Amino acid sequence: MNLTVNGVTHEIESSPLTTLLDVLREELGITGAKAGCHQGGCGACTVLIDGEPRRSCLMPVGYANGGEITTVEGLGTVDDLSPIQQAFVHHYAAQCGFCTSGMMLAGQSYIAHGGSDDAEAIQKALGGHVCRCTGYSKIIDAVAAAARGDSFDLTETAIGKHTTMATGGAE
Amino acid sequence: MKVVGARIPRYDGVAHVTGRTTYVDDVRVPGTLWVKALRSPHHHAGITRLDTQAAEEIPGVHAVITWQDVPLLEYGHLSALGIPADEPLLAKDEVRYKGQPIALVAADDWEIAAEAVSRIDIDFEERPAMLDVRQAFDPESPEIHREGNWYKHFEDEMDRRQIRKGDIEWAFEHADTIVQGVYRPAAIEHAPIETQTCQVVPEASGRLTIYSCTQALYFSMGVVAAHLQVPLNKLKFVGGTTGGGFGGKVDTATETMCALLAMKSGKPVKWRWTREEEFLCSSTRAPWHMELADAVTKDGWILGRKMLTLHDAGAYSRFSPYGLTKHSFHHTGAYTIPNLQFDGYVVYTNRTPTTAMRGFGVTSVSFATETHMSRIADVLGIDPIEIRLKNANRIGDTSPNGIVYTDPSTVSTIQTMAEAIGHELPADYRTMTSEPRTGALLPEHLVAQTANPEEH
Amino acid sequence: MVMDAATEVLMPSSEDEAIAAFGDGTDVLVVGGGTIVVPELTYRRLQPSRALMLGDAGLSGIEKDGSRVTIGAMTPVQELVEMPAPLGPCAANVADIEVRSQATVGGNLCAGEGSEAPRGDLQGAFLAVGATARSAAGGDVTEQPLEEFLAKRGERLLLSVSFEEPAAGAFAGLDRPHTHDYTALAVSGARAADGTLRLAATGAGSWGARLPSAEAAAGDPAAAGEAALEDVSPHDDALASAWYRTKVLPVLVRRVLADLKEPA
Amino acid sequence: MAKHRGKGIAAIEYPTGMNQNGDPSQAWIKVKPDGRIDVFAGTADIGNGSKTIQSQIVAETIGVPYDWVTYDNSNTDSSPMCTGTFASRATFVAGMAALKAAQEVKVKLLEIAGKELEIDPSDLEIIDGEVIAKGSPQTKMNVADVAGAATFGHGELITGTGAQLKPYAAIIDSETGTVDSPPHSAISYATCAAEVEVDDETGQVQVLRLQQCYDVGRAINPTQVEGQIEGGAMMGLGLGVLENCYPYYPDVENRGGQFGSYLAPGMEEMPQIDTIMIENPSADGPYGAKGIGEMANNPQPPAIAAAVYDAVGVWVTELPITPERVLRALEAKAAGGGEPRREGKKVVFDEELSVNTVSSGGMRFEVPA
Repeated sequence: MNLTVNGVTHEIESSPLTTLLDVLREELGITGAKAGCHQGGCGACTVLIDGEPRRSCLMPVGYANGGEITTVEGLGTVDDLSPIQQAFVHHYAAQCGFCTSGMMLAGQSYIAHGGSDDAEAIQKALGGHVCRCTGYSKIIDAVAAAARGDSFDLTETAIGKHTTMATGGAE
Repeated sequence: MKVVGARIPRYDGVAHVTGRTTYVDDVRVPGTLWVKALRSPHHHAGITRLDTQAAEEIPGVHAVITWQDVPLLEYGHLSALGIPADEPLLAKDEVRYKGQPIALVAADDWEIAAEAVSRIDIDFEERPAMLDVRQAFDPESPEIHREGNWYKHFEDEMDRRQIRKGDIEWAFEHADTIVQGVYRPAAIEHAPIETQTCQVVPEASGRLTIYSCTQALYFSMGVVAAHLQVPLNKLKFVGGTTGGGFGGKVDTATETMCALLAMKSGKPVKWRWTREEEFLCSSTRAPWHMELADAVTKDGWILGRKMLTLHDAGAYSRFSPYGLTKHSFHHTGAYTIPNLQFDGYVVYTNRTPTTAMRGFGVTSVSFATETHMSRIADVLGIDPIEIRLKNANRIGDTSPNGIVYTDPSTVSTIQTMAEAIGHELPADYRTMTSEPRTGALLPEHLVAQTANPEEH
Repeated sequence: MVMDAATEVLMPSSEDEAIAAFGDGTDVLVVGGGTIVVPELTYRRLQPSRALMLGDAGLSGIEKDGSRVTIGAMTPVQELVEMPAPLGPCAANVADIEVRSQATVGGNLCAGEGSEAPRGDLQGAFLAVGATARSAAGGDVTEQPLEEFLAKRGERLLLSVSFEEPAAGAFAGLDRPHTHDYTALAVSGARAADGTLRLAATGAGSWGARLPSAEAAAGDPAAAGEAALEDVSPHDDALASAWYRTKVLPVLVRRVLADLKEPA
Repeated sequence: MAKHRGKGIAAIEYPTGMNQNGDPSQAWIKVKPDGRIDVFAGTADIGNGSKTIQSQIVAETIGVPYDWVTYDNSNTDSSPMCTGTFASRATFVAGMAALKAAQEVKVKLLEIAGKELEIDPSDLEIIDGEVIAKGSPQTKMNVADVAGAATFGHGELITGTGAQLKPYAAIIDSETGTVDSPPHSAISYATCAAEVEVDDETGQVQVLRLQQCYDVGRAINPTQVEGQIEGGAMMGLGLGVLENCYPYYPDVENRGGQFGSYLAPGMEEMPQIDTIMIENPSADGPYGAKGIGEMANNPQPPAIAAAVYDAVGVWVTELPITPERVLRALEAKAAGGGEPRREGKKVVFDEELSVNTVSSGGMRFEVPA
């Protein structure tokens, strides 16, 4: 079997029943996809297989044989962040960061399939991903901004859509 | 000021979005052994036999540890606060919750470790479980610890946390209405997306490098050093980057055991909890049982509060005495109640030990007292915002244990919210402030609790 | 958690090969999309000596022959979501788009009982449309009513399901707190072209159940709702109690019947 | 089928730092020969953003650009003691240690600059990486040059250390709970208004909107504060209507062992969340900050409980407010029950849950009539 991960082709030795996640992390040492549950329940391990988002912890590598895999490492580099990565920085959509790669890849696929900045549509597309830190709102903002094609100032973060700042209170 | 107050992106934001942040599970050390635990299948049982020989003999198994391998088996996480130890690192002769670790195996891969765990020879003698805090005090209930079913080591060896303020009898005598209710928030999981993970590498220097997802590097280092009975310079904790914690990664649930396995095997070891272990065996936010009775007047003053709290600690005390004390200090919420009688108990049950979680000790009491406040408003037919403003704590008021409030913003946060939701307040409520009480806001029953003006 | 190679993996490339590889089904684990069995393998709760991976066996696809619809066992659940009720909304209620796109109709229908939550979300919807199951064992291929197949679903290899397009259909389920949560309870209903009404529930018992008593009382939705309770034996699990399911099943039956009344 | 809407409110307070204090945090800083600032602290960043916050505090305090600061919390060999990231202490307590270390660095930088510029250090200030003579801005020296002079001219290593410890507040009377000093640092305050929709046939509660107002003291990084408040709101929503390790509490059976059966809030459950931040600076926190991370999941459950009552007229006081609990309460109400027992001036709710009802002895909750 072989997999092309972020443009590099690897021969795979693991059994076809091994999860794609374990092949990526343990056989190939590519650690961007995270093992959040190994149950398909959290989405931290989501990668793109031929452009489609899939839970790599549910995917027997035998079913991904010959496929083009994109992990977070394939989205952009530190010096050249992809739009969705820029959006996640600018909108403060990552806190602990553990769900982030799965969220971004699902968002990337949503946008690649023509997804708009409509919050409900984003919620539906990314709905299976769990984030325990952010309360989701800034993740949705980030995906929406990337879907719109916003350009991002990476020296500061965006004010939340529903935030009001007050000083000193009523006293 | 330019930097403070600025919306600067996360220090580690670019690392997060490029997958370059190194969590413990991403650390790669060649030759690392995988760890699996033998955990109790029973809620409560005696261990009548424990023999690991068959597991040790499996090829690929490099170390098996039980309680016998732990230099200091019981160490109280809050010993510095005078809270004694009651929990063994690995169960010795008794298991008190389902999922309690008994033995651990380090092997060449996870499957061998799992196989070895299944070969550990162990017998249990099941005992009845005690699960309902409301029955813990019944003499016929199953006994969890030899000293009983509740923690007995508060100051002066009191068996409860107590708060007394003012004259509770007077308050209930003078009340127009007494509103009584029971509040029971549930146990919940922290459920960080990163499960508990630890990697330990024995170094040539004789030190141990412990890659940890702990929320508290030095705290956890202290716990490991105590169990191992080594000085701190024997250990190096590497971490500071945690895939979510919410309180659950203060427990130091993996580090000591991994250190022991690394020492015994002489090899690097790694233990990553499965999501099932995280959900079924990791400590939780505690369930609480709270009974409240407030003595109130018909125009909405709260004269006094009686409260009983049973904190369902699970099988061991861990941080519960601390959490209950914090709870007791905040049992009036954002209000000034001059007459108080609070009694709280840390009650053991045969469930997973509970621990700190976001809002520790106070999340529960906020739910109880604020729901109760809404009920009081409803019973009295008073606007729920006005009754809150009326009883709000103000500068110069004192907390349940007599501390002076210096800059409360209860009044302004409530007024701001009233405005935001379009709730029109009468003029006197709209113009209230947190300044020290005078006039109509200083009825006779609130005089005694206010601090001497020189104190604030 | 890298799997070792102790399990012999069979990857047939045609239906015939799949039938042959399955044999009489002894000690062979059928892997459809993998979304249910892969975690079981990862956690070693399943340690089969042989695994049959059906991905290349050509069992995927939806075919229409007049009003008869045939769905291959390896068709991803996601491909059903645009179908009319009850199948479409029922399929859309399975997991999230990523899992749905990998999960298969066959895998979902053949799911074993979940210990913590109901499995087999699609069983109710397919029972409601009166589906038949084409399956194989020991080289013998037969077609039988889905109910009969489900009763012994561990023993045969499901190849496809077929049904006549209903004249009307409806689906009512409980909301899920997070799209990966399993369906606690759902009711599917369909009226066939000949007027036959079928109702079925998912989550009200060990697996999908027809609700014949409710069907018989369908003229009076309130009575039908209550009658449905005679057809099921709900139990407690992590998602809902038997008590709650007993209370809400009649509600969902009523909602389905109300939907079926309205012109499509 | 009928869906009913309701609104409820709650107001809360929450302290900063460990209860009864006694929880040290420390930091140390060294200055590189080009003036760049290396901060070492033992505070784990659990997603809360303390790396960023403490770096901001250090940059502000010394007076250098934010990107001059590196922050290392990676190990216990190089970083000093920090009790940890919990009790809303990472900004307030640990941030104060970083601030003190930065103040010490600033003093030393000004001393060296004073020698170089032959100006009394008290007449100098640091703005945006430049040491400037007060009132004479053309007289200045870049911090990089000051650090170079310290290293290569004066033979000095510029460092700063900071330690924050509020002494342990002991309980001096176990009967009354009286303490010998304030057992906490700044208290913060918040209110939450919840709007819900309740289905009276299935009992399902949908949280439609959470409006929240927080006194944050001072937002060192307003976006990160929003992140805490929004994330806390969803966790509070989970506490209020979804999450439960023991669905049959006090029974321990049927625990959910996976995300498919443990009801953590998902993206589609997200209500509209509106946040109002009030800045009422604390007296003793860094730049007036308070710790608001933890309290962020406290006000929603009681606000939701009141909103459910407003919607369908039943109080559910066991969390979470599950569909089953709502239905049971509605059934009790329909059967003419569910009302509090009234006896004289007493109004007694939830009697069936009380220890007085369940316990056969030992524990009573006696309330005078």
